Amino acid sequence: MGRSTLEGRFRVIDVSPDEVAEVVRELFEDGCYYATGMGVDERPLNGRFAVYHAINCPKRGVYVILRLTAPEDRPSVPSITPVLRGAEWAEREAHDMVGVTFENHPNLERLILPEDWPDGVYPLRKDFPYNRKVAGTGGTAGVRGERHDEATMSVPLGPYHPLLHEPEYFELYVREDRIVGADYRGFHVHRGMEKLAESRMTLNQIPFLAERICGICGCTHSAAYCQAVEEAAGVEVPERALYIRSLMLEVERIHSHLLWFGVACHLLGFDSGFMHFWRAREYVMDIAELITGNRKTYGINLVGGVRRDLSGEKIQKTLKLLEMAEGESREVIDNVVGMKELIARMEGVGVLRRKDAREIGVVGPVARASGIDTDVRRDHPYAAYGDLDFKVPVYRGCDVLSRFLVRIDETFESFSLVRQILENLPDGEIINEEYSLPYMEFGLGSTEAPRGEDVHMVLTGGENQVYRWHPRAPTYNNLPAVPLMLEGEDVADAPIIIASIDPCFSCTDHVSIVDAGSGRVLWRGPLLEGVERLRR
Amino acid sequence: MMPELSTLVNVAFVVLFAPLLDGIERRVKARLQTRQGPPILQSWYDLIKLLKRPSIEPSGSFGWLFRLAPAVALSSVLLASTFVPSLLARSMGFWGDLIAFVYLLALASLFLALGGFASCNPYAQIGSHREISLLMAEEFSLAFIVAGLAVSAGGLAFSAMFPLPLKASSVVGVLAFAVMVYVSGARVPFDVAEAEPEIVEGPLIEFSGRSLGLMKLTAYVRRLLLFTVLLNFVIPFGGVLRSSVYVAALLVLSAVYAAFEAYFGRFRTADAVRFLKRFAAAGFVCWLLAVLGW
Amino acid sequence: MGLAVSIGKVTERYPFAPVEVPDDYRGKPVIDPGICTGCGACASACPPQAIQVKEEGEFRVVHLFLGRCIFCGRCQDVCPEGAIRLTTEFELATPNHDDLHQFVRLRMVRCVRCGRPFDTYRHLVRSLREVPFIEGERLLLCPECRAKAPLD
Amino acid sequence: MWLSFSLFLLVLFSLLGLAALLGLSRRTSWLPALLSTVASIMILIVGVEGSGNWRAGAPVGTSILSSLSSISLGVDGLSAFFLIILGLIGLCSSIYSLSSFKHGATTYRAAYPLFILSMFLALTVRSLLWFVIFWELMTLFSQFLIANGREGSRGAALRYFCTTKGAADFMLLSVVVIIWKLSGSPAYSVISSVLPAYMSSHRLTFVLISAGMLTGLGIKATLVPFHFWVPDAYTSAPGEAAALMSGAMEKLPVYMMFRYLLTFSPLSAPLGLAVAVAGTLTLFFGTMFALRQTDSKRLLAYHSVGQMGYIVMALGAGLYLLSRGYTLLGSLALMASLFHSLNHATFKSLLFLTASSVYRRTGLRNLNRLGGLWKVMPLTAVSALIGSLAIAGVPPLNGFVSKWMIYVSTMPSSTVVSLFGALALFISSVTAASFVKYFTTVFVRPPAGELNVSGEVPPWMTVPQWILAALCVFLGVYPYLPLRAISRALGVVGVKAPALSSFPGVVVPHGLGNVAPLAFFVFMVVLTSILLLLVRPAMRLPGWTTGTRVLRETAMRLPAGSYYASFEENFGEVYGFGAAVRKLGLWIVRCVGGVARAAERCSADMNGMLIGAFVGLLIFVVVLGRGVP
Repeated sequence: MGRSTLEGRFRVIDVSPDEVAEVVRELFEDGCYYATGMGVDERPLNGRFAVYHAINCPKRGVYVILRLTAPEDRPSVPSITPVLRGAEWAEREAHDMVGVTFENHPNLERLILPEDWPDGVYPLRKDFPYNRKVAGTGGTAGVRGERHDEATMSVPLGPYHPLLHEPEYFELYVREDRIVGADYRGFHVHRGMEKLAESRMTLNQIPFLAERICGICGCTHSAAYCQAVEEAAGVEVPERALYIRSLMLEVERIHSHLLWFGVACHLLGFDSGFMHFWRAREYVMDIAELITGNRKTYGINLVGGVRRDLSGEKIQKTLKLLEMAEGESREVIDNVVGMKELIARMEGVGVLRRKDAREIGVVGPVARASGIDTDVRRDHPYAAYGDLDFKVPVYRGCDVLSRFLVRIDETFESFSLVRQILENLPDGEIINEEYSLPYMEFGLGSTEAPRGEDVHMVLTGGENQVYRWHPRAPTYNNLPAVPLMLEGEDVADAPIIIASIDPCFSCTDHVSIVDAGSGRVLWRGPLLEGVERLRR
Repeated sequence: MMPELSTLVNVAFVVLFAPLLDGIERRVKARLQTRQGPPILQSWYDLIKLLKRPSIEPSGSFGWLFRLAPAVALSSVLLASTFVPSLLARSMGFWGDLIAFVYLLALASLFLALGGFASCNPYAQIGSHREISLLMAEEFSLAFIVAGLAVSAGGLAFSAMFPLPLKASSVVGVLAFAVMVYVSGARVPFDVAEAEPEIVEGPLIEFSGRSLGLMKLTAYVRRLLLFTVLLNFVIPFGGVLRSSVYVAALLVLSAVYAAFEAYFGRFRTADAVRFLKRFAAAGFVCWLLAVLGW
Repeated sequence: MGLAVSIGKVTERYPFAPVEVPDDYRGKPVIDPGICTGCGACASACPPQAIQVKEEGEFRVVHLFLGRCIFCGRCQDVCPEGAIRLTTEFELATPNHDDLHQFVRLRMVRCVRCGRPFDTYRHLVRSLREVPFIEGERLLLCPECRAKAPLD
Repeated sequence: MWLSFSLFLLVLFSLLGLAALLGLSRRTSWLPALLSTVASIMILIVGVEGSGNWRAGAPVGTSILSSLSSISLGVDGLSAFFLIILGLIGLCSSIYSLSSFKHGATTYRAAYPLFILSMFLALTVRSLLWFVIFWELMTLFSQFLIANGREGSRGAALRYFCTTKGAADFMLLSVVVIIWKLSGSPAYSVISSVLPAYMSSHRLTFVLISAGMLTGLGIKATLVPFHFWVPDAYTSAPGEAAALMSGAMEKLPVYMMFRYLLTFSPLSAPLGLAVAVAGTLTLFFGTMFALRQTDSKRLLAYHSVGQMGYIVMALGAGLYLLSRGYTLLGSLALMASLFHSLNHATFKSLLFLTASSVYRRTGLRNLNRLGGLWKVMPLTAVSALIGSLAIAGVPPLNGFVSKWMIYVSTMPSSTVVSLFGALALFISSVTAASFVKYFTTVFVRPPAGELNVSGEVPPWMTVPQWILAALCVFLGVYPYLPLRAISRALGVVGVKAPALSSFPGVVVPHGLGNVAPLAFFVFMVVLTSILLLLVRPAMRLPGWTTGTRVLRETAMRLPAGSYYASFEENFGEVYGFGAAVRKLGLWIVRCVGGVARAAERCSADMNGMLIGAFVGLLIFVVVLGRGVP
């Protein structure tokens, strides 16, 4: 009775360096966009470096994975960034972490590693031990103030700005209260999760690590990981498990959107809205707590299924809570939408044109607000979405308001989805642990996170390990669009514009090794004693 | 009672009561946001905490101006509180009139801005120039209102203006003035200068410890004085009755204003200026009525 | 202007008033020293390696450090004895580092031949239930000696 | 009495003449400055002493030539007041030029004392015709001050000369008309005895003469729409000259306006209203334009336009109110007008001096580039701050008191004038804003790129600034002295000034208004210093830019161009309209200034200009002289 919804989600194609650009162009013109890419150190197998470009073809409902390889002694492949802007960051990342160079890439600057990281040290190569410490070279940041003249002011935003809830750095160039340009420097929050997972963790430990990629949409990451592995190993997942996964994913989406509404209100100076939205969100947190035993980081997913089942009376309670959550959200949203000056702050602000959106390959609400009709849940059905029915809201305003409206519609879609799931929840097992892990199988799992498409790629390593794990969070694709949105806007609008992609920097930054910002540790040990010592 | 004595009482009252008023407003807002909210005395606790802390001066700041700013700001509002009758009807009325009052409040925000610039912090600079832009826009509306009231009262001295004669013009003027009280109290949506998520408290960003305490106290006293003048326009009688009515009215006013504040989002500077520019029409109407003798 | 939203109080007076959590809340994990056999299943399943099993001479020590724990509850899932379970307790902040550690010390059996301590008594007794009686006396041999010992 | 006065005059003439001659020599650049300093002190003494008479020659017949053949100088309350202004400003700018003269050309140095002299004479002559002549000379010399050989300064000088020449022509015209109509002497006394009665009966003449006089004076008084010459002129003139011109020269038209409007012509509401409207327009547009300047001296120039607007507005309002029967308010407005003239002279020359000190040290006037100078030029910074606060009308400095008088005198009157008062109130906040901009951009926030500044300006340049700063405080805190002089001046023009001085405050009766600057001052100083002791900072730490490593703090600065951007954007129509008005003014001058064009032609070089002017003057006099029976 079990089945895998994941059949035929992707095709891995080996392409030769000279034809890759052509293929990519074809795909892009066919309506596909660049999802993500990873570099792999495959030297232990075949003495070559490999680059996997994952390209999402929503129309065909399939991911095309283009695999390029390069010999150990000359690790260099042609760049596809000139053809498709969206590939820029992925290629720079591969260059940083694995040391594959991309010929005629527009700027193969450092993206992830700190400025003072020594050259020629590639942390994601297999000959780099995960616990090795690297001494910095004392280089300084190089991004700031290229576009400065005496009539322009450069306004720093971050790394510790109240608007950003995580450390990132924007530099705005302002002239007469208008933003004439913006620089971005990210990846301050380095945690080295990939390395950790590949070298120190077992198959069923990684879901919990994946969940901690993001504090808000963790469940979607663990789900994507599990799907990738299930895909690689051809695991049959029980139907009930799939339903429960969808359930939690939707609960998470509601919670995430309500949170965003709150933050948006706060950034627009409307703190009451902030409070009220979070009041509504509280019920959703209660639902999560009821079902999974925790308000956040549900820890529900395992390879092959889920960990907790739903009893009948839990379902009843959940429905009751859902009732209240929906009522409150409806009330607050109606009020907020009724506030003219608040809407005016969002209308026509932070415009991202459809063309740019396509080329950069933005995902989720940002894409849907720019008139791109894409949604992984519908285009690549996973979990239980195949047999649930829901609408995908698309707006053509291309501005912050449209993103706001998309999220509103999605929230209420999710409420109905949760209901559907709870109503026709199939009986049966919730996990299937009878499976064997093949060696060097490729798997791709993707989910529609609250912020957009979330892709995990896995190469299995046999004996309960993964050889390569590459998660890509939605913000990774949305962030490059922010400088475009900021151009020509009022300084006062910068916060809401940056927030309008619902950025999740820690998601984006999961992949690297050392923490550039780490200060020295004053004292490690019993707090009382530490306090004592620091006093002296 | 001698004016000197009652003035002392008034100043003391203003200084002590202004933070309390803020505490009440915070409580009201909390209720409207379905929160418990801090205790009424919270603003006082904060002030005391700040006044205990030493203040830090940003290196590369315009030292003495940076230090001077909070001191001048506070002393100008306190000076205003010496000749505006608040708790007791009698005060150093002969020290100043409405014009002096307006100028002293402007002086306070002027030095807030200067202090911001003196800190040489980018956010402070942005915030300060917003503050001044808003000040200009306020004066644009306020000027007509003042002129209107002056005409209908036949003078600018408090002796002539408190209370205003019962005319159409004075009614319009007082209503318009009430709006200006809201605006120049730097309340949402007009708090563009201190917008926390954008420019991190703007001019105040570098102020800390005592100097920040003084700045905050200045803001509280400023709000209280604006309320006071507004009430003086309407409260007709003196004596004990006046004091009690006055305090009660203060509480009501601050509750109402806080409630309004809870239901607005922040303006852009341009929006705020545009609003005030349009609002000048109300002031003009007031003036017109006054000149027509209504 | 959103004047229509409800007003009142939803925030609790926590920490002055308690907060309710469901019974199967994933709180602080606690090992029952009376049941734990020191098999180490939890340690191998624990994602952040908050549970570690070391041998100190006569004793096998199961060490749970809450500072690392992510409260996923995998230990509870995999424990064959049901010795470790997650409580509903979540107020773990403490000025004293030692409050975050739990140690379970289990005496170990010496191999009758080479005299090396190789397994906890409790685990041995537990495994008696599975193995046929005939194997009984060989249970007291450490795995190496057992491998060397001829099957008579 | 007259002997001492004549003796005094003799000394004065010889001093300034000597100064002019010495100025022509390359060496001893400080000597002429010193001489003019002494002269200014003497002028100040005359002003304070405030009386005296001197006649040379005797009037023969009534023709213009005959009236030229006799000159009578004298000082009365009104001219005394303006002599005080001239003396003060002359003194300060002369001290300043002790160390700044060596930069100027010889013509400049020669013209400077003569400029002062001509102003002195214009203030002391008792005859309208002579007034016009000295006015001409003043214009002439002042344009040498402007054309001191910096790039583009010649063009500026030319524009200035032609415009103001046009002004003079207007006045000559009206003077001739006066004499023609009356066939009397151009002596003030005669005119004031005959003219008002005559003009009140002949409205058309009245209108024509008034129009002529006011346009002529208005151009020099930089009234909108005739203000366009100001920015270039003051930008190219060196600091002390600009100070002298905007401080003293701009006050001469005010002086003549007082004479004309109050003694030569009958009180008339429409005329007063017209003047008031002109003043209001001036203060509004002048200041609004000043707000968006990014050049230090242009900003100041536009502000002197705006402040002249205050003065003229008060004057017009006073006339209007007097003629409408508001005696108290009217006389108060006139007092305010005079008082503001004095105050404007002090703080505006102070500001010009600071601007030019900065220019001498950095070679910059661009507010976008300047910044952070308080570190190297603390003395200039402090005096600039005081000046800025004074012009911004911060209580209890002098700017506040005179502005307060303006509001109190205009606002409560239930006439259209109170609207002007309201506009003035708004504009004073704009003034404050643009001086926050001036001060912070020059002295406070970091510059764009490094400025190589060699340090504070020499003491001879800081001393006058400090004198003026002290005056800004003193005149505000203790306004009774100036007010006494003012009431004396008003007495001359036949207006009874109300008694305001009631210690410690200035009180306008009937609850019109009251303020106590002295009390303010004491309270503020005491409380501020107490609080300063309280907030003594514990430590200095780097500023917080949200955790960014600040590599170039010079990049994180608000450029002058960005100040108040969204405010200006919202008041954009003002600027559009202002530009249109400017065109109108240019057009008027172009149309009527035939003589101006002639001068333009013959004045390819300065000497030619000089000769041309003299010749033109002579021709006029002769022709007119023959023209009369």
